[in-house]
Amino acid sequence: MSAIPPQPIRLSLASTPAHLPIVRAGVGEIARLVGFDEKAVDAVVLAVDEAMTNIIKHAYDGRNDQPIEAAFTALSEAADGGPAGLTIVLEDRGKPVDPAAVRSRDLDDVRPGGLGVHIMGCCMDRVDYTPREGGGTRLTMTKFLRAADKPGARQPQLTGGTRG
Amino acid sequence: MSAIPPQPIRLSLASTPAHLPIVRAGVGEIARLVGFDEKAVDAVVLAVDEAMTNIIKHAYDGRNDQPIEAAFTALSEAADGGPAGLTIVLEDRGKPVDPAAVRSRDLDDVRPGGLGVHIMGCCMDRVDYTPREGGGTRLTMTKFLRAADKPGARQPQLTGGTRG
Amino acid sequence: MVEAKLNSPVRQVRQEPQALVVTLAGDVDLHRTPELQQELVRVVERRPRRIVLDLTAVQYMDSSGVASLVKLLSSTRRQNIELKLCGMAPRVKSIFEITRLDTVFDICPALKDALA
Amino acid sequence: MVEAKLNSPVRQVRQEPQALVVTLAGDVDLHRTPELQQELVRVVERRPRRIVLDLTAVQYMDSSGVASLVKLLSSTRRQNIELKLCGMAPRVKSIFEITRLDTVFDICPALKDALA
Ligand SMILES: Nc1ncnc2c1ncn2[C@@H]1O[C@H](COP(=O)(O)OP(=O)(O)O)[C@@H](O)[C@H]1O
Ligand SMILES: Nc1ncnc2c1ncn2[C@@H]1O[C@H](COP(=O)(O)OP(=O)(O)O)[C@@H](O)[C@H]1O
Repeated sequence: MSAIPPQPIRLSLASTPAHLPIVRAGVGEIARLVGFDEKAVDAVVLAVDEAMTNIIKHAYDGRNDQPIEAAFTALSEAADGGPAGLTIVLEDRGKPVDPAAVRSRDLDDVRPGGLGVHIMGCCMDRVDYTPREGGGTRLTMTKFLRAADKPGARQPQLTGGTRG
Repeated sequence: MSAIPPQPIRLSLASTPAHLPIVRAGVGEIARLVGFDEKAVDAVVLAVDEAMTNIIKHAYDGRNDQPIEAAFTALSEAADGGPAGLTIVLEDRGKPVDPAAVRSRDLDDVRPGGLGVHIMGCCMDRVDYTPREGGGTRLTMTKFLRAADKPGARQPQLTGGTRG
Repeated sequence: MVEAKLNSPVRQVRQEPQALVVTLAGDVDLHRTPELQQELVRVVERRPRRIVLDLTAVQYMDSSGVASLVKLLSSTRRQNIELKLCGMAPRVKSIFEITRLDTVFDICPALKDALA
Repeated sequence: MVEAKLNSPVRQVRQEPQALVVTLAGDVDLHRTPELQQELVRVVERRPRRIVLDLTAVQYMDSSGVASLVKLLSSTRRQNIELKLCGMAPRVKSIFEITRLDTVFDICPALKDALA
């Protein structure tokens, strides 16, 4: 799959749940193109779905007409020496993330909150929240093709959680 | 489906055939969201696939790292008085279209060329090529939800074919 | 929310001798959970002995869907209603495994197992 | 083009008593037609009496795919080889209908019809 050009695929949509099936369909094909197997494709789709769901619910308090920008970059083995994979950046212009809130919840406690961040951490190898320049949040998630170095369900790594 | 926000969904990708499955998947879900039945969804997907294929082959002479921008806008019944539907704009920065070339070929003549434009005309209600500001081509295709007023296979309408 | 109604993932609610069977279908995501939650509240209000959620026709579920089921589990526990899930496709099952909720819910392979 | 090779839609070429059967699979689009065209040239070079393209496993075809088949039709006609297509899913069939090429190709419902 050396023919994938290096520039990211960009998608901009509105903060409406109605757009989720579109993103899921597109992301699935992107992950497939990068070379993930079907199980990993499902994981990437789920992570992006959860990230968008959180942006809609938390960053935009359920408003459905706010902007969300996504960028998908295929990481090539050759370019950076590291393993090939996929980096996904999601940007919103909403309420900034509270770094204390974006944390996996305790699973013994059966209640809805905190599932989304937990799921993202399980599905992807890296999950980083940083403030977006100009306001809002930038979420960067990466999944590598070689899953060997991935120790199962991992906590999301929270970096740069201080607000801009 | 009144909950679809009015702003377009935008997608930017590279002029590589590898990106076609991504576009097809996303466009299919957009058409479904707008309310097209599965047959019409297939037609919209096919039209966009053909348009991208032409951009890759003709506007960019097969180069796979050039930019293609797509915008998808749901037309609402209420907003313009006309029928609801979907408008798709595809922009490239490549070789401008020759208006004489972008014409359905004679079908009695069994050979490959000219199929793409013919297919787009059959799949969509309107197909317009105009020069893009700053170079390249802007292709605008519209399909309405009410198919009643569509007299079968129609020639694409060519407007503004003069070069900028 | 009228469009949520059009969008309900609940395809059927039917009383069987052993349980109230709720059949879901399609994608259960943020787009479709508001209506799901409303319908699940109505289902619990009928106070059946057992509720079986048949997920055979569910293609996709995200955490909003899972969260709705967690809410349902809490309320059924409070009211001493038995809750069973069945018919999960591998893709749906994996979200329960990822969230480790596969150990919290009573999950049966097929509807007949859930009605046993 | 190495990646085209990886991407070939040709799943199998096998000689049956009545025809050389070429089985295609997956999406036949611009991404995968270069390799398809090469393989179809090799198939014609074997000079069989009849070529049957089995499209049962083809999910999607665009005009690049159709164009490859039109090229194949031209060269088989020149060389007096019979060409039959079979097993088209509705979605694939519709592109032949849209292009009105359904009247130009010999299209059979199933493989057994094409081998008859
Ligand atoms: N994009 C975001 N913008 C602002 N806050 C966020 C965002 N994503 C997550 N959060 C915060 O992180 C918390 C945990 O999110 P999550 O794990 O998805 O659980 P839930 O959505 O069920 O509360 C949320 O309650 C919210 O406070
Ligand atoms: N995006 C484009 N940019 C430049 N020229 C184009 C574009 N799309 C189509 N054309 C011109 O229109 C002609 C007809 O296109 P088409 O119907 O798709 O047939 P084919 O691609 O098989 O030649 C092409 O040969 C080309 O000259």
